[in-house]
Amino acid sequence: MTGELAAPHPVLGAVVVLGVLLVGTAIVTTADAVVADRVARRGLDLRASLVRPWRRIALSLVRPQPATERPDWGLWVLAPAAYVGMAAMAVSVLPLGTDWAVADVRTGIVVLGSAEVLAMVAVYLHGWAPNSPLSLVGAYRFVAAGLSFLLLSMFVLIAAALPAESMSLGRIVASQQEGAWNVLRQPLGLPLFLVVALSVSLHGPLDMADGTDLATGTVAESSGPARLAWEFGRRAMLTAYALATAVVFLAGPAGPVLPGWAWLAVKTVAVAVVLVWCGHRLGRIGIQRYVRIAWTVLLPLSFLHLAISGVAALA
Amino acid sequence: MSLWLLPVWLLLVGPVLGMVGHRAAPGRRRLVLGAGGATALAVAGVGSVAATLATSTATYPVGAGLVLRVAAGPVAGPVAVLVAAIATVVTMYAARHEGQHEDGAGLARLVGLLVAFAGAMLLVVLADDLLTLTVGWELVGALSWALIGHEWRDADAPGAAAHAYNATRFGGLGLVLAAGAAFAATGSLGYDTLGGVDGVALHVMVAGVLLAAVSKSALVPFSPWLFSAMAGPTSVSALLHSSTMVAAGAYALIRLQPVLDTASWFGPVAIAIGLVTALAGGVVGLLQGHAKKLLAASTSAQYGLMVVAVGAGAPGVAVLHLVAHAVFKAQLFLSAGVAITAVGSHDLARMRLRGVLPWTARLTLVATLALAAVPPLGAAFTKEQVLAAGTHAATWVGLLVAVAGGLSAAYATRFQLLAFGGARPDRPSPRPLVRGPARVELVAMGVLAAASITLGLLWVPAVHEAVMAGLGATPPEARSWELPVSLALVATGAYVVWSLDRRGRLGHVPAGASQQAVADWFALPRLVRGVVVAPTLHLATALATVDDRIVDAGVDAAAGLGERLSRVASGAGEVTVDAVVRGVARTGTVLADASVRVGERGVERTVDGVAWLAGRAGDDVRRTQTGLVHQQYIVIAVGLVVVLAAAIFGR
Amino acid sequence: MTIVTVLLASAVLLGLGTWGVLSQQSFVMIMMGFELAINGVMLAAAGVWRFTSGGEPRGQVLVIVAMLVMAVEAAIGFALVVAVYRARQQDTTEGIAELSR
Amino acid sequence: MTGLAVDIAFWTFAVAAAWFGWRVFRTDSMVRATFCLLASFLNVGAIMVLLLAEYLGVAMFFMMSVEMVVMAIFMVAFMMNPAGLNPMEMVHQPRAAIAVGIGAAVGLGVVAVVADLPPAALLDEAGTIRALGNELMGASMLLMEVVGVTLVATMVGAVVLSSASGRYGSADTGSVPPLLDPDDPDSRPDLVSADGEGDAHAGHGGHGGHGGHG
Repeated sequence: MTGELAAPHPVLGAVVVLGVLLVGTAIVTTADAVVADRVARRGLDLRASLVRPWRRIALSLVRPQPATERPDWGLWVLAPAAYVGMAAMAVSVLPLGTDWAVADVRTGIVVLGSAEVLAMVAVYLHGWAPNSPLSLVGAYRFVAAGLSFLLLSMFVLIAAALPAESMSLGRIVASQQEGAWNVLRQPLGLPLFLVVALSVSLHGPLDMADGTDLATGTVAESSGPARLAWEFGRRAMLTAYALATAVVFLAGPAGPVLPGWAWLAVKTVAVAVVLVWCGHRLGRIGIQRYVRIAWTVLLPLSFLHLAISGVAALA
Repeated sequence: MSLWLLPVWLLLVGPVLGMVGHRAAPGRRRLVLGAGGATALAVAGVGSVAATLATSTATYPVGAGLVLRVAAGPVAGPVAVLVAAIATVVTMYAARHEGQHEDGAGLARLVGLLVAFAGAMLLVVLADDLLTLTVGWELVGALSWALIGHEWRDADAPGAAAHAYNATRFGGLGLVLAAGAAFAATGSLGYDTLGGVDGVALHVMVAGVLLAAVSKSALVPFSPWLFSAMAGPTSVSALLHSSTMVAAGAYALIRLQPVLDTASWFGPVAIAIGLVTALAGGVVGLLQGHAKKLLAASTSAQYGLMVVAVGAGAPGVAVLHLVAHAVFKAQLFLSAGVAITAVGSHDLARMRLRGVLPWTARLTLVATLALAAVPPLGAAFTKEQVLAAGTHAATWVGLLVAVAGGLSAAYATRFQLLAFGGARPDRPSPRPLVRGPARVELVAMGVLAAASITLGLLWVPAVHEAVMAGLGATPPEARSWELPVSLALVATGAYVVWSLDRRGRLGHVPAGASQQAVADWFALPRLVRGVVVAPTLHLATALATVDDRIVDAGVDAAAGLGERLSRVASGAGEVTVDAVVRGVARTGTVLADASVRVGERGVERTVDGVAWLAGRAGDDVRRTQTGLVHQQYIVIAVGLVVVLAAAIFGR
Repeated sequence: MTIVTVLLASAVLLGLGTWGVLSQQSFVMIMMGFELAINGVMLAAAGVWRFTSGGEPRGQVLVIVAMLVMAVEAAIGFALVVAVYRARQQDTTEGIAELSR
Repeated sequence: MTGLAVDIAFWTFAVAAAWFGWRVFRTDSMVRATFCLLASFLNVGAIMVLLLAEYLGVAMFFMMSVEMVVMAIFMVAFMMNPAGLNPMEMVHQPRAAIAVGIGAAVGLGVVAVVADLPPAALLDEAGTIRALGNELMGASMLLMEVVGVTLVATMVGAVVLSSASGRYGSADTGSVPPLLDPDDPDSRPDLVSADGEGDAHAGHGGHGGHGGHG
């Protein structure tokens, strides 16, 4: 069932995945605060930037959760769990060191795609469950966006699988070590995949579900620990997709001198900072424009990308 | 692999032209489309020449043991070049000529379709197995529908397109049948393996191919669809009639002749169909008053001659005639288009345009002489070869071919005189000129006229021997009487028409109803409507009526009958039982009386019960006709179980 | 996990789907029933491929064809639901009974 | 995984698939019904992974999730009471349906038990995905081409059937807005006349009313 990379014991693997998500979330949170202050040129007090988010988290823990009129409690609880779970599923198929992954399955890229789709389900449920109009608008908006970026993501991932002649992410890394990194070999792929990463992790200009224009959309009725859980999910998803970007386009753990996991961490943090920076620096985009651009520009581009990659892989 | 590029290139460029062509500025649109389409086709033509010289082949396995093949063989290669060449000229003409009313808005679609159509025809020509042939065949058919229905805002164009499509599509089923028979017999569809087909499969295959070819080439009894196809733009007709679509039928027969000939009945049947079409088409052409329909009738007639040649075992001769015919028929349609545009009408009676369109008239004369088969034009040579091949089969066949040649000379003369004759004092002068021919249109006609003249080289023995050898055929031996007889008939036909015209008695419009019917393919369309279309519709209506009235009524009647029966039966029961009662009563036993009363009640109850049951059953059967999907699903589910059970346990 | 248990599971799913198709009034719910039934079919095909085919890949292809059927069913089904609703404002099978006698 | 673990996993997934499949038609909330169906699919996908049809299983996750999200949107659009806030029973012929459903399940179950299916295990357990890929791009190419054409036809057909306007005008021509009160035939807003020409003065509200359900 598994590919070539070694796998730890399942329990250990679960711990590792959770650890990656927690550490990643901490880094993303910190980076988010620092970048926000830099972009706003707010005092440039690094210490304040580092402390503020954690104080907000601590405050959140004691804030109560208001009840809406007859919400669907089951789904409301399920949604953040499912969303985090999908981030975990994505991380588990990615190689985390030079020669190991939690589960280097042969269908790695399809699992990544499935994680995206099920994340879309989770976001929809999160918007649906509270029985609140703004949340529901956010949910529907995300479905419209999701149906648009899913194909994009699959084409980019399939293109990456072509030179590796395998859908396993371990093989994709290995093929980049043998040849060139995909960021050079398939230059169109990285920007397209960053669009996917921003969209699926509800960040920055492509945050269709939780935008502040909807009084923060699907989290409009969430507060306290529930809100915290959802925010954790978003950052975990960002971590997972930054990791995936590093693996698919930057050859993941490959690099001289340092051990593989360290290279992977460096590349992931770099991608995450770029994503966070995009979130603060670029303007929001309306859903109609997003869908139009996705179908008329990005999707044809991804076709082109796939065709070029296919021809290049054959040559 | 590269040979696939020829058809695929055109099939790809066509849609692209169609989609982006209308973006060109209106002033430059005609230039862009004409140049683009003609260049694409010319490229395909050059490619065809190269492929023919290299006799290249290509295959494409589609799985399940099926392989698509194309080959530019000795026959396919030259015909492919012909298709590309004619299409190039016609597309040039079309980009200038068509779409006058809509200011070229739909022109991009037309040119795109023309290019793609030529690509589909190349697929038919180059096909080296029945599956590729079928694919190309259906593509040609579908695209011809779009082309004929191009001016879909006209009331009759969509219907005419559907008529043409349905007629040829029906014949196309024959090709599918043939492919199925060949595959069942040999497990392969390649032309090279068809020789192994025998027995019933052979007859099915030959009949299927013949049906397909007869329908596509508009031979009797499928000829009328070609009249419907006249609803399309003139350039479409020019392409359709010369080297594509209609040619596909004759071409398929030519390519498959060695196989088809193994069925002993193929030759006689093909000759019969060909001769009937050639003669009937000649008569129709003599009476038609519609400029394009006259030419359409002549198309059928000429393809009839080609089929005669194939039936007589001389496919090489048929190829030559196909080429010669393609060149002059394309030009004739282009001329007709110019004439029709000039007077704004299809009516031959309103033309006589020599004074107004002198150059068009001169160029057309070349084509009409070719149609009339006047030496030294190449078309005359090929017709003589057909005649020789026919004589080879039987003398009377040759004679009838000569008669058909006389007829074609007659209607060719008639076309030339009516369309491009000089004005006559006793005839209404031509209507004011709507538009004269543009330079591109004249060049297109000129190129084709030059080609017709060049084909005259075929009369040189060295040339035609080399050509026939190149086609892998031997010229049939001509008898000494053939040429004089044939030329005499040609001269007679032309003279009769000419002298009629001199006396002002050339019937440009059929006078009586019977003549009109003959001009309309001997009322064949009406016959088809009466014998095929109407009965089908009637049958459908009748079946619906049966369902409504009889099935329903049957149920009603069953219920009613049951009731009535029960009444009669109970009445009868009463009578008989009463008689018994009386008889028994005479014996005077109380016991019997009592027992009979019991029996009476029993019989009555039984009869009533049966009647009630019949009525209820009738009602209940009707109740299943609820029209409600979910209840029918249950029936389906139960039916599926029954079918599955039968499949499992019935073995 | 044997061929029999897999087929039993698929039979249950197919039965549930059939029940849903037959008992639901709404077109959309009926489509869900069909999908559940096809779900069972796919499971059965996968099981038969796994245990009795010796690795013949066409067994897997059959599952993909079943997915195609499901996709076509969903797309055309939704289109029909929209068309019927637009024309009639009906979304249950009781609403269209033109074929009744 | 050992045989026992596989067995436990299989039974868990199988029971879950069936239970969720049953809940689809027994829950009042349409969104829950949809995602119960999705859960059933996901469990069947997991069973496929256990059956070593790994690609098919994961593809099930992917495809069915997309389809069920779309399904959920339609459920919310077309069903009254999408959130299940009121108890609802939109069924007909319930007993017959149960009988046929049980009949189908039992019948097929009997077939599964009594049928003599000769076992032939996978020859190459590691190469199932590669074998599938080679089959799809090789011997079954024709089939996949047919699949592709079918899907294109489906797209065209779905758009044609559901689009609101065509070459010859609006598809709404001749349609009528729903009753505001299902029992009152006079409650139809802006009745559109039979020949398709709406009332020019009051025609706007009628089209706006299409989205709602009586």
